[in-house]
Amino acid sequence: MSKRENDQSNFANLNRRHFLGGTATTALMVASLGVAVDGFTSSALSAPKRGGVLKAAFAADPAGFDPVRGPSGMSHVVIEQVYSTLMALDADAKPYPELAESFQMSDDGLQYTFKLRSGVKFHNGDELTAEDVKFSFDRLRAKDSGYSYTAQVETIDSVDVVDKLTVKFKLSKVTGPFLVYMAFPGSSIVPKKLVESGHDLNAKPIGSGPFKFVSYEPRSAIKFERNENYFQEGKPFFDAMEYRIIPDITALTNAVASGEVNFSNEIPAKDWASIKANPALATQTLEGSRYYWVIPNNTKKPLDNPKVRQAIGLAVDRSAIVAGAFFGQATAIRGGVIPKWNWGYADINYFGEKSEVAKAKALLAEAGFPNGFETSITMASSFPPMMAMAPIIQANLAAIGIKAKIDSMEVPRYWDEIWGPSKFDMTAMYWLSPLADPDDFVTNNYKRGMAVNVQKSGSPELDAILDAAKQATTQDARKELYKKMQQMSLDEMGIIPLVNGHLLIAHSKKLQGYVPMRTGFLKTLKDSWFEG
Amino acid sequence: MKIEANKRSSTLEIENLSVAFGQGSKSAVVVDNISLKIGKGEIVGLIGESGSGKTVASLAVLGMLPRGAKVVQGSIKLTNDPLLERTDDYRRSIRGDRIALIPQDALRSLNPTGKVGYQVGEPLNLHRSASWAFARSKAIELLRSVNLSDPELRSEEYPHQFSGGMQQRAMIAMGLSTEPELLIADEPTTALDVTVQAQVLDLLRAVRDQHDTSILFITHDLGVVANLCDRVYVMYSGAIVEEGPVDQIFSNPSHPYTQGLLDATPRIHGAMTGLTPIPGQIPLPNKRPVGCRFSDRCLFALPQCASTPKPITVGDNHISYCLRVKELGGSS
Amino acid sequence: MNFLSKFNWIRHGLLTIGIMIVGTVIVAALTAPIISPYSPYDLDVTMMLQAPSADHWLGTDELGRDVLSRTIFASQISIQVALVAVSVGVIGGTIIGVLAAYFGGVTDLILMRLMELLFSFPAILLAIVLMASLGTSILNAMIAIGIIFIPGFARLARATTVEAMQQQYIEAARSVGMSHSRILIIEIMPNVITPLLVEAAVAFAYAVLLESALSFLGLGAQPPEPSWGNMLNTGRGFMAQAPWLSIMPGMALFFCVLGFNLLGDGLRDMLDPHLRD
Amino acid sequence: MLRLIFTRLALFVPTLLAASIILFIAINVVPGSAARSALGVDATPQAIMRFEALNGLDRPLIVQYSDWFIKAMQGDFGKSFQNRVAVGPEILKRLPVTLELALLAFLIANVIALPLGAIAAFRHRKILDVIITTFATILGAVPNFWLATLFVLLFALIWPILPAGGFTPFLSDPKANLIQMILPALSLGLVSSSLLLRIMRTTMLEVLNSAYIKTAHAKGASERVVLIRHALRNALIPFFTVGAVEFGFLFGGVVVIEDIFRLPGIGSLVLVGIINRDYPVLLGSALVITIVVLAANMIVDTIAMILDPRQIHAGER
Repeated sequence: MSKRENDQSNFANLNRRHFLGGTATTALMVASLGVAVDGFTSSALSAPKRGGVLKAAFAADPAGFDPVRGPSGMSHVVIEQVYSTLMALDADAKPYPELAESFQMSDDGLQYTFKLRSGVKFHNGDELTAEDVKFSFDRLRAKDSGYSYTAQVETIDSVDVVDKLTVKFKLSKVTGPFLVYMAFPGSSIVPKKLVESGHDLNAKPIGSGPFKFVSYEPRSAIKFERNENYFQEGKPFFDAMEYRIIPDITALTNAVASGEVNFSNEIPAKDWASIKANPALATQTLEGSRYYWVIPNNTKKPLDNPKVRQAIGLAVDRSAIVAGAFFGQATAIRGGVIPKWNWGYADINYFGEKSEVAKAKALLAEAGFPNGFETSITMASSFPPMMAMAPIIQANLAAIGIKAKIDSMEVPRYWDEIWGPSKFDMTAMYWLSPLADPDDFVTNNYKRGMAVNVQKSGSPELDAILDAAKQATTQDARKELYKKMQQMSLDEMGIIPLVNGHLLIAHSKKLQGYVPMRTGFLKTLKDSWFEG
Repeated sequence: MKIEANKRSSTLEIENLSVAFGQGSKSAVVVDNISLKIGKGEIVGLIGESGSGKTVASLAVLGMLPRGAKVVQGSIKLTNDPLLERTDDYRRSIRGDRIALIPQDALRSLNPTGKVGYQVGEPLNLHRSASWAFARSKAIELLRSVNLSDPELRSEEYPHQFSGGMQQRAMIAMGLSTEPELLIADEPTTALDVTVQAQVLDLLRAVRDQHDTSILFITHDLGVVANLCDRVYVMYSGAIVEEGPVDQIFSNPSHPYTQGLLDATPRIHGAMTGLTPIPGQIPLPNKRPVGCRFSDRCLFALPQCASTPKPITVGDNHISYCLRVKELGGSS
Repeated sequence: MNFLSKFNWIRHGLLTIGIMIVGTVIVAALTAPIISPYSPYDLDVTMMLQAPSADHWLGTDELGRDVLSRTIFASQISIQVALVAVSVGVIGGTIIGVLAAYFGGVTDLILMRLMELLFSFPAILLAIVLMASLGTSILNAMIAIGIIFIPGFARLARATTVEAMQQQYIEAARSVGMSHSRILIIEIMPNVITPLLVEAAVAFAYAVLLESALSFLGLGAQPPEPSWGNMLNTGRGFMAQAPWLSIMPGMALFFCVLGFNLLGDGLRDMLDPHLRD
Repeated sequence: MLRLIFTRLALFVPTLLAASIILFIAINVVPGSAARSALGVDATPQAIMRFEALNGLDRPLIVQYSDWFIKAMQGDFGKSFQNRVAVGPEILKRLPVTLELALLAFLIANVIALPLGAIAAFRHRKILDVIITTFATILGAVPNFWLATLFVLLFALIWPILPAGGFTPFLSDPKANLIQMILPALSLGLVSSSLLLRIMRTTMLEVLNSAYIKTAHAKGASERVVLIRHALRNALIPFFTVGAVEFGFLFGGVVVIEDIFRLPGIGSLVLVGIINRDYPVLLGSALVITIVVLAANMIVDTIAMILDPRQIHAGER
C-alpha cells in the first residue's frame, strides 16, 4: 500500500447539485440524520468563543485558487473558505441562501432571481454587487474558460443585472440541481474590478468568504486569517486557519495524534482504531459520498455479456473488502450506488453480504462459461484501497472459476495507457460526489459518452431516464426516476458497485460545534470554535 | 688512515646473537649465533647476498624486528649498555638518538607530505626536546654539512623536489642530527648511480673522521666495502663465515664463499677475467645443510664439513670458519 | 573433487560463509513453493495483522497473508532482478570497457568520459530517473539497475584489458594477422574474467539492495508481487500495530546482501591474492 | 595550485551540461503524459491541449531542453505541473535541508570510519582488526531504509525518546532541528561509514607498510607521533580521493531517508516529481542533486589535493 494519497483528491470531479426547492434550513441544525457522532456535544448549550488557530491536516497539494480553474478537491476546500457563493450547503448538502438574502424561482423553473445581501465587501474592500455575480458566471461560461464543470453552467442562457443587489438567471432547460450548483466552489463570486485589472486569483485569491488567504507554501502549508468584516455577524470564531499538507498518510495520523495539528477529515482507515482510542481527540464518522466500483470493459468478450458482469458482481465478497481494504470503515453497497443517507436512495437488495458463489456460477453457466475464463485486473498502484482490494477480488473470482491476473502501474501511466484509451479487461476506480445530488452520483458513470464512462456501458433507455430525472420538477418525481434507473443499472451491470467509503474525522476535544459535511467539504468550520 | 680496532673501546658488541621467525616447529632461524664488534669511529662492513640475514641483524640492534621475529639468544651491547635487557621504551628512546639508521631507498623513506627541513630536524625535537624553530635551524646547518647547495631553500622543499643523491644526503643529515654513537647504513648507495655513490661514501668517511661515529655498513657490493670499510664481516645464510681487516680479506680471502664473492665481482683494475657466478642458491633458513652452510655449494666441500664450523685465525684479527682454510692455503 | 577437499575452507572463512548464505538464499528461491507453509497470494481478511504464532511463524500482513511465505517467495524476485541486472551490467560494461581499451584514442576518451559521468550520478537517482522513462515494473527495474552497473564493469574490463594488452603476446598475435575479434575473445577475455567474477558478486549484493530500495519507494516490484522492498514499505504503515511487518523482510534482505558481500570479499581474497590487504 | 583548481572548475561545467542532457532525455521519454496526471481523470482533450501548450510540451525536445537549461542556469526551473508554483524557489528553500542531512551523515560516517579504520590497520590481523572489519562488513550489508525503519520502531515507538520525523529549520530552533536530524543522519551515516572504514583501513595499511614510516620508527618516534605526524596525513590523501565517490552514494540515500522521516528536502521532491509525473519538479530536483554531488566530489578532491604537496609543488626544481 503506497503512501501517496494525494491523487485521490485532485482526481475527483466535483460538481454541486441539489434537489430543487428544498426549504432553507438553519446551519446549526443539530445532527439527527443517523450520523454516528460520538463525543459531539450539542452546540446550543455553550456559547461560541472567539480565538484560537485551527490547524487541519491534508494529504494533497491544491492546484491553484481561481474558482474557474480549480480541478482538485484540495483547491475547492481552500476556495470555499476564501470566496462566498450565492447559496451554500448545510451538513446534509441541502442548499440555503448565503450571499443571496432571498431567491425566487419562476413557475416554469427557467428563471431564478436572487436578492443579494447589502454591505458585503470583498477582502480588498470592494463592495460585492450584482455586477460581480454576472461577471463571475460569464467568466465560467466563456468558451475558452477551461472550466472543468461546464456541465453545471451549460443550461444558463444569460445572467442579467436587475439592479445593484438583484441578479436574474435565465435557463435554457429546467435544471433540478441548479441551486446546488450555485453552492459549488466553482460558482464562487469573484471581484470583477480586481480580476479585470489583471490580478491572478490563482496565486492570490480575493473573495468575500469567512477567511482571507495569507500564503501558500507548496507541499507544506496554506495560511488564512480571519475576515474581520465577514457578512455573518461574529463569524468566523477562529483568529486564523492553517492547512498543513502531509502527503504520507501515516505521518498524517502521527501529526493528528501528537497534536501537531488539531483537525483532519482524512484519517487513514488503517489508523482509525488507534485515533479513536486517543483520549485527547474527539472523533466523528459518517457515510460519505465516495464510492468504489469495479469496471468490466463492456466491449471486451466475455465481459460484454451482462450475465457475466452480474456473476462477477455477485461473486465479490463486499464484507471482505470492507474489512481488508477499509478496515471496517466503509458500507457495502447492496444495490444502487446512491447512499442510504441521500433522498435518492433506492432500497434494493441485489448483492449479498458475502459472495454468492452458487448464483454467480449459475449465471456464468447461463452465459456459456460454466468453467469460467481468463481475464486481468489492472489497478493504479498509488491508491491503497485499490491495491488492497485487488487480491480479494482475485480470490473471489477464482472461487467461481474466473482466473484473473493482477497487474498495476503508477497513476500517471495508468491514466494514459489504461483509463484514457479504455485498454483493460477489468479495473477499479472510485468516485467522490461533492454535491450529494443523486444526479451527480450516477450520470458521470452510467451516461454514455461521459469522460468517466470508460467501460463504454449504458443504453439509450438509461440515458433517457437520467435526463428525465435531472429535469423532473419535484423531488418525489426525481426520487422515483432514480429508483428505476438504479434497478436498470443492476440489470445492465455496466459497472459493479462495491462499497461506499466513510468520512473519518478527528479533532481536538476543545473544538466545539463542528458539524461534518457528507461531501467532505469544510464550509461548516466557520460555525465551530475552540472551548477554553 | 686506518686505526687499530682492538685498542679503542667498542661501540657495538654483538655476541652469539640468534634471531628466529615464527614459533614452534615452523620457526626459522634467520640469524644464527653471530658475533660482531665495532670500535669507536670504526667503519665495519657486513657483506652478504640478499636474504643472508644482515638486515635482520641490523633491525635486532635497532630493536625494530618485524612482527613474528624475536631474539632467541645472544646479547647486544651499545658501548657496554646491554640493549636486549632494556625495556622497549628505553630501546625506542635511544633509537634515532644514539643509534641512527640510513635506509636504502631514500625517496620512499622520506615522508612525502613533510618538508625536508622538518624531517631532518625531527630527531632533535623527539630526543632533545628542541623547539621546532631550533630544530629547523639545526637542520639547515646539517644540510649544509652534507654539501647540499642553499640549504635554507632546500629545507622548505618536499622530498619529491630532491634528486636521488640529495635525498640520501638528507637521510644522512637526519641521522647525524643527534650525533649518534652508531650509524647503521643499510645499503645506502645501492639505489644511486656510481658518481653520486662515491660522493655519499666520502660523506660517510668525513662523518666518521669529524664525529668519530662508528658505522655499520651493510651491503652486498664488495667494491664499496673495499673503498670505505676498516673491517669486514662476511655473512652467508644467517652465519658469519669470515671476518677481518679489509686488506686481508681482499688479499687473502680465506673462505670459499668469500672467494666466490670476489670472483663474481667485476674488478676495475686487473685483468678482466670471465666472472664465475657461485652455483646454486642460498638455502632457506629451515633447509640449511648441517654444519657448514656453504657445503652444498662449496667446490671444496668434504664430508667433515658437516661438523659445526669453528673460528680459525688466519691472520691478525682475520678469522675464517672454514675448517679446510689451512689446507687450501691463503688465496687459492 | 580433490580441489574441494584440498581447498582450505577455514583459511578462506569469508568465502565459506558467503557461499553458505548465498546457497541458502538460492535454494530458498528455487524451492519456495515447497518449503513455504502457505502460498504468498492466498489471503484471509479475518486473519489480518496477526502476530507471529504457531501457524504463522512470522505473523500475517494487512490482508492476512503469511509473511514467512511471502518473505521466502520474495527471494525469487530479488535473485531474478540481481541476475538480470548484473548480466546487463557485465555484458554492457565488458563490451564498452574492452572496446575502449582495445581501440584506445578518441573512442576510449569518449566512452570513459561517459562512464565517468554515469558514475557521478547517485545510483538511486539514476535508477529513479531511468524508471521514470521506462515505467515502473520489475523488468524495468532490472534494466535500470543494470545500466547503473555498466560504468563499474566497463572501468574494470578496460583496466584488465589494458593490462593484458601490455603483455607481448598481444603484439605477437596481431603480427600473426589475427583479426581483432579473435584476439579479443581468445586472448583478452580469459584474464578479464577473474576480476569481473569478483566484481559481479559484489554487484549482485548491490542489485538486491537497489531493487528493494526502488520497491520501497513504490517504483520496483508492484504489489501484490511479494518483494522485500514493498513488504517493508507496507510495514511502514502498520509500524505501531504490526512491527513484525517491518522487521522480518528486512532481516531476509540484510541476510541476502551480507551473503553476496561475503562471497565477493572471499572470492577477491582467493582469486587475487595480491589484492588482499 | 590555483591552476589545478581552475582545471577542475573548467571540467565541472561540461560534466554538468552532459548530466543535464542525460536527465532531460531520460525523463522526456516518459510514457505517462504529465497533463492528465495534473488535470485529473476527466480532463477533457482540449484542457489537455491547453495545458501542454501552456507548459510548452508541444515544442520539439531540443527547443524544450535548451529553453529549460538556459532558464535552469538562472535558477528558473519552470512551474510545477501540480500546483503551478515556480519550482526554483521551492528547490532553493529545500536545498539546506538536504545539505544538512548529507553533511551530518558524512560527518557521522567519517567520525566512525577514520578512527576505526586507522585502529584496524594499526592492529592489523589482531583481534581488534577482526572485530572492526566484521562490524564493517555486517553494517555494510544493512539497507539504510531498513535501518531507518528500525530506528523509528525503536526510538520513536517502542521507546519514544526521538521524533520519528518532521523538520524545524536550524536557524529557528537549533535544538529541535538537531534532535530531529539524529535518526535520519544516523541511518544514512552509519551505512556509508562501513564503506569509508574499509577504504581508510586499506589506505592506512599501505601507509604503515611504507618506508617512511619505518624511518619514523627508526627516529625513535612513539606510536602516537608516528600515527599523527606521519601516517594520518598520508593516509587521508587517497582516503579523500576515493571517499569523494562515496559522497555520491550518500546523496542517493538522501532520497529514501527524506521520504521516511518526512524531511522537506530535494530528495523527497524527486519522489514527488516522479510519482506525479511532474517534469519540472523531477528535472529541477534531480539536476540540483547532481550539481551538489559534482560540487561535493570536486571539494573533496580539492581537499585531497591540498593535503598532497606532490600535487601542489609539482616537479623537481
